[in-house]
Amino acid sequence: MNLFQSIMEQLLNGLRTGSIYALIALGYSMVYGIAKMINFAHGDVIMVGAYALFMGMTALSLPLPVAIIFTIVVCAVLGIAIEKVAYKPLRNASSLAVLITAIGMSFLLQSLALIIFSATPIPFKSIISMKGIKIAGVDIPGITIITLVVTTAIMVALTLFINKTKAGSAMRAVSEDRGAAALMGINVNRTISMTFAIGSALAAVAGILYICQYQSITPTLGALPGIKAFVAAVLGGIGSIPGAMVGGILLGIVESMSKAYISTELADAIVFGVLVVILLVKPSGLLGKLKAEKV
Amino acid sequence: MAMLSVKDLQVYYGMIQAIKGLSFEVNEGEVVALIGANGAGKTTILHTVTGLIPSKEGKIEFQGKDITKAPGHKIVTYGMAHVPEGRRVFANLSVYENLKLGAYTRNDKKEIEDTLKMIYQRFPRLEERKNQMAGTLSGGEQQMLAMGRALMSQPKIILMDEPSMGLSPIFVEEIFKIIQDVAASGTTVLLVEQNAKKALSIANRAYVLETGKIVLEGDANVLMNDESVKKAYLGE
Amino acid sequence: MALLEVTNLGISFGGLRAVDNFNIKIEKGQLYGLIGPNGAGKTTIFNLLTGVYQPTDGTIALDGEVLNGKSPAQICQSGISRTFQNIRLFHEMTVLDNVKAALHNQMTYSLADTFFRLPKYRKKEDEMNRKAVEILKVFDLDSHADHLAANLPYGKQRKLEIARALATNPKLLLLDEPAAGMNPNETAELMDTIKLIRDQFDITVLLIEHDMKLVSGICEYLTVLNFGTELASGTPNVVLNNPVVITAYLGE
Amino acid sequence: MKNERNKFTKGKIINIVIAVLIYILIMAALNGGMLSRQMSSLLVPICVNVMLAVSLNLITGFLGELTLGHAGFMSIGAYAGSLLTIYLDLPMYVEFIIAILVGGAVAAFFGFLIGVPVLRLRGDYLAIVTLAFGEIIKSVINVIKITNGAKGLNDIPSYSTFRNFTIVYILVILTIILIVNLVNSRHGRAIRSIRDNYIAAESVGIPVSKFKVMAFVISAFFAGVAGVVYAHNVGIIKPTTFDYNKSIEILVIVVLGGMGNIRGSIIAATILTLLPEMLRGADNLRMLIYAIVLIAMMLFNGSGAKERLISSKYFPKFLKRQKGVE
Amino acid sequence: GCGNNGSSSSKKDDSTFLIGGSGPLTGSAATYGLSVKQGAEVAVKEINDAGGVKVGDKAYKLDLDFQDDENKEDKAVTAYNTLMDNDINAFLGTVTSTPCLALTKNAYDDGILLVTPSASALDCTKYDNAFRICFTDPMQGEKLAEYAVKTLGKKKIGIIYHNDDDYSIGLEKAFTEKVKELGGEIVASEASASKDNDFSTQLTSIKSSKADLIFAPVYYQAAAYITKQASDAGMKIPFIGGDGWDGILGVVTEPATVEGAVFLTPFTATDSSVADFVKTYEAAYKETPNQFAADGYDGVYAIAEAMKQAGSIKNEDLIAAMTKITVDGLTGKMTFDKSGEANKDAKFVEIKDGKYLVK
Ligand SMILES: Nc1ncnc2c1ncn2[C@@H]1O[C@H](COP(=O)(O)OP(=O)(O)OP(=O)(O)O)[C@@H](O)[C@H]1O
Ligand SMILES: Nc1ncnc2c1ncn2[C@@H]1O[C@H](COP(=O)(O)OP(=O)(O)OP(=O)(O)O)[C@@H](O)[C@H]1O
Ligand SMILES: [Mg+2]
Ligand SMILES: [Mg+2]
Repeated sequence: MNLFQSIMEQLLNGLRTGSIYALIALGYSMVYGIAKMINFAHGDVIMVGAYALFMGMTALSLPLPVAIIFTIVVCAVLGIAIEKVAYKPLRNASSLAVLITAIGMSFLLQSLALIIFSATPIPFKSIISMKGIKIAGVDIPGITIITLVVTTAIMVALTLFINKTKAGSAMRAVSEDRGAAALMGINVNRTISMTFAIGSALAAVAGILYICQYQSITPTLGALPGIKAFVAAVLGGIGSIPGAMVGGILLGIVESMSKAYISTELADAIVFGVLVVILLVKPSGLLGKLKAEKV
Repeated sequence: MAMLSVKDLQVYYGMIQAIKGLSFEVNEGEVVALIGANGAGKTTILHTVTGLIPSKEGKIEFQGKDITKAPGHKIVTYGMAHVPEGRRVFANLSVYENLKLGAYTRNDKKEIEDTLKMIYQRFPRLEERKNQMAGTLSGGEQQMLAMGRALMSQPKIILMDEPSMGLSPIFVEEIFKIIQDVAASGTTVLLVEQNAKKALSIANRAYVLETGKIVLEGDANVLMNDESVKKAYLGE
Repeated sequence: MALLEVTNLGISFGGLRAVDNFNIKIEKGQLYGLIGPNGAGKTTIFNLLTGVYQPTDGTIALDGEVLNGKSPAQICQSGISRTFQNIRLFHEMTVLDNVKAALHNQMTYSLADTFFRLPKYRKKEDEMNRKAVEILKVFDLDSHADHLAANLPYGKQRKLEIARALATNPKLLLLDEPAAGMNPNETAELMDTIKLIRDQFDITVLLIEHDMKLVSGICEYLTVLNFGTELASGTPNVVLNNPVVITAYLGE
Repeated sequence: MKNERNKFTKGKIINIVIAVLIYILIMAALNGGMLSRQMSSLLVPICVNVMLAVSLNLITGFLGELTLGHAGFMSIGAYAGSLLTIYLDLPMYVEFIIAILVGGAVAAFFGFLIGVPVLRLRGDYLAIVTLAFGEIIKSVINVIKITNGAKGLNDIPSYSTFRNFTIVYILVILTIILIVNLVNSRHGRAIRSIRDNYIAAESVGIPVSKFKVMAFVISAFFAGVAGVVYAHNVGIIKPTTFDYNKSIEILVIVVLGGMGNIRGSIIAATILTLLPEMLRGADNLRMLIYAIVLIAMMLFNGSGAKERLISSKYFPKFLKRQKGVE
Repeated sequence: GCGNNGSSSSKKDDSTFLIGGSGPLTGSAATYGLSVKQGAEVAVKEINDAGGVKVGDKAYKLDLDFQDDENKEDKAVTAYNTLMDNDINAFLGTVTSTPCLALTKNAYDDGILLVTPSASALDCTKYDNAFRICFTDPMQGEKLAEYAVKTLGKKKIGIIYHNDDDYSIGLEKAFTEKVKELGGEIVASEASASKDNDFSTQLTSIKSSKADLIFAPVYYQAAAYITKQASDAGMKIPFIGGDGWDGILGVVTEPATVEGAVFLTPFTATDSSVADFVKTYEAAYKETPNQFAADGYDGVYAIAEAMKQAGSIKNEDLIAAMTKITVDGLTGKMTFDKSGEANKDAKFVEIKDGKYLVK
């Protein structure tokens, strides 16, 4: 294998993990935009999605497409429920208070999964059976192709949704000023619920791709991609949809390249170092807008 | 029958009672002014009427419908618009997007465009700046935007909270002309103003508020010549 | 020599020339008014004078000292202090602490005094308390000293902001629409206070205001701004009767 | 004002009395064998968490910046202090005091380094950068030789176990006093004014950058000291102990105790250290109950339920006393 | 004391011998702690059903009080102290190395018998009261190096390991040294963090290093990720691993990805000699036991043997008895020497046709 092929393969590795980060980061960003809170339980919604798909296919023996829809619905409903129970009562509290509740929610979901499914990893056979292809000597696994396609499609759809539809502009209005949004006739509670539903549905998709990649389900599976995606969302400019995408993919690629060509041991340090440098140069993230504050 | 009627309203902020049981009415086609000193409770009343804060006691009716407990977004669909204190424009959305949101409850695409044109006519500055982020507009420009945004919903009644605040003298004139225009075109107006003189000069009727209670009410012309009003609110 | 001397000041936001070739000279002890239509650039000029924005052109000099390139905190120490069009108090602090925070650079003690409560800490804190209460008295706010600033009614918040600005012991005080949201009686009271500040504290005042009663009542000199540049200037009598000003700003 | 000064000294005396009483109670219980071993071994962790929470409160509660890297400062203090006591050969108290000071100082130096980005960043962007710094510190400690990499440091002398509770207690009280003194001074006022409105703070002549960095440096110092105490209690440290989960744990304490409320931090640190231990009997429901209690406490605090309870007529009057900054 | 609020099983009468245990039951290492706990529970139940342990002329029932230490050293210390409050007679723990190191001194000071089922760091047994069921890291590393170079005849070896995990580093170090000593070459040594689950970068590097064998001293979950991702990347290089690999067939979705891999283990669930245990365990917990469960099980039996041998349940007698017993455990027949290590045979297992094949 020559250097070119090796670099290409490393790039593809990064691109694939990066797109999964991106998908999760999209959910983070949307929820952040509207609730002004870092939803620490978001990563655990991925975990619930993984178990839901597993249960759908085994216990309920649903056909694959139905199982996927089932997973998405479960997560969306879970997202709404979390918001209603744990965040809504705190609408008037500081965003930090909600952050802590979100952390509590994350513990809660993890311990529930632990009690129900135990800690032993459940093996899960990938539902993606597409064969990989080889271009110019570079192996491109099927899952990489699917992941990239799905992520790109979702990002485009989401961007259109937010910028072109009425519901999308309602979301943006609510994220700016809830009271004023209500004065426009926007149902604030429903808009917030909808945002959580969409964010969680994205997490479900991410969860499905994630377990197809790693083929194992544990109660803590959401923690790592959760925090990485959070970093990605901020890197790209939190609140920005294309930002989440760019941030996720960049994070994946930097991670993979520094592991491959600099030092596996310092990969994390390098990834975070890049993040710090980028934010110092561009304090609102790559594509984030600096909030206009007129003096 | 009154278009908007408020009866025995009481509103609390935590332990503090801001509105201490007051009643008033606005009839269709009227311009009614609400005047009073800082902290008298004018803003609180408007917020309660449009459902942004809950009332503890009392009843609010709009066109015969009880809206006391209705959520804010519902009330808008009944035909009530509110130009809030402090403008509350969506700072990170463009002027155009702000205006479009004003028509959120409407579905008639074509007519929305017409209303937009009409508003651009009234406020040419908004058309010039339609792609600027609302947060970077000057104070006066934001006030125009807030007013334009409220008008986008083609309301039956419009509640305005100190629309002349921070505006240049020429524009104060202009705004009051616009308010008169709006009223003339058939929209009922409930106007809260510090600029009592101006407010009384265009209003049909007025209420004078003091620490959460109505102390005086009547014909605007009569109040304008009332000695106590003159002394307390007109600075004469 | 004039206290404040601004020459050829300019700034752009993207394509918008918000302030252009602006000049102003303010003599010591003057009560100076800056007026003009909405969006003319008045607040922007305040922001340039206080270092919130850096000008793209021109110089700002206070008492002969060039202020260009200085940070807002340094400019405050040089002697310019301000209030804001949209009130900016330290909301979660008491009224007294709001003023004491502004005394930061005048009554100092070291970190060691702080950590170990050395005698100097007590002495200076007492001094600060006295001074702060003295200033609050001018604005009739001393009875609210222990309240959180956020809980004050709007009118009192405006006064507190002026009190706080005054506590930095400025040579030049900038007031951005101090009478906004006040009724005529409150405005009249405010006019007395502003005059008092000028006379008693010997401070030069530059203010932005749309209330012509206040402007003509207390300002000794006016500059009218339009589209970022000077439209007219002179004494109120002259300026307010200038037909150009009437069409652009006053109306009728 | 005169009566303010009186209030001041009166409150101060009450606090001193409380501090001394708590000390006497704990020592009596320890020496009288009234504490179980579980309880005794929790004394120092409680103290460590109090120090961490109080110091983090300076940044989060008083400066108003969210940070997720407090454990990073703690680890720097822990490693610096432990390396000293492992390699130095001095009498215990001398060695330990040097370790405390050096641990704090090295952490403070890193607080200074991290203070620089703080000047440019705000809110969640700052939070993520502090998280990044914490993780970078962790990775670097993981690869360098002197810290013994992933294996961590072993055999750290037991200088701050509950057997030496007095010294730990003195450190906690010192931390609290110094931070409270800071908060109620012109420096503290400057820090709080930045939190409330940094543009206005600048406008009254407060050098915002300087005080932001100062808050970080001081906070990092005490986190470093807490790290030294932690290391000399457990006797073993490794990089993964100080990951972002640890930082979050401290943040939870601060928020639960109330932002800018020192007394709240102390109480919350105690409760949240004890809670998971008290729940040991619940077996596999332990973490579930912990999570539910945490959520319930936050909802109670933040949804206005607390205010309604306090203002209800059934609430005992003597508990209604207003609590200030302390 | 007031610490007696432990689990219900901690109520004690004088014919009960209480074994305290500690390991991670929550968090990302929970699977190891739970396995040990469940294995130990099987052993306790089995012994009690058979009438308990005869010590002298008295029969003791065994009881287990297993506390969560979250794989954190400070939590391990309080967990241990809680157990001491509950008056345990012997300590089975901890499951993982670092928490174990944090409390060995305490346990030594208390003079209590400590049997760790699976903490493999050398220092865990440095005190006289501490014994270990599993292999130590260096021992495994050396044995595997000999196997790789001598038996398999591979000279170019790539390594992929966790650089933040004692176990993994311990194996990697010993293995590397031994391979060099035997004339082999490490052509790539790729590190990762134990929380990682994406190893494609490391694998791509190894792929281009022309290694003819990959040594992966990691636990089975990570091993499953690695082999799967290697197969996804089209790699056909054989794998070799340590005892952490045991149980890998339970977590891989395509056995073909691990076909031909060899690892060292004292326990395989498919071995006929352990069939009874596997059946009981599967019935109780709905999963196949792994080496950790076997270690927990053997740990309880070792303590029971020591009780019989000592003829007393005094701490010092139990400790003294440990070096005299022979335990015929699931992980082999073992004796303990003064250093605390178990002497038992290492078995190499090859995965053939999706099954474990003991060599
Ligand atoms: N969110 C709040 N919390 C507590 N008290 C409040 C709140 N908002 C208003 N108040 C109090 O309620 C009273 C009425 O306030 P309101 O804003 O309605 O007055 P206003 O007549 O609109 O005054 P202004 O002319 O200053 O706008 C005041 O005493 C004010 O301090
Ligand atoms: N940060 C900014 N970015 C873009 N445009 C800005 C910014 N700040 C001000 N502007 C624009 O510059 C112009 C001048 O604004 P400024 O706030 O100075 O007006 P003003 O004279 O104070 O008006 P008003 O009397 O309404 O307060 C306005 O058109 C405004 O939209
Ligand atoms: Mg008002
Ligand atoms: Mg202005």
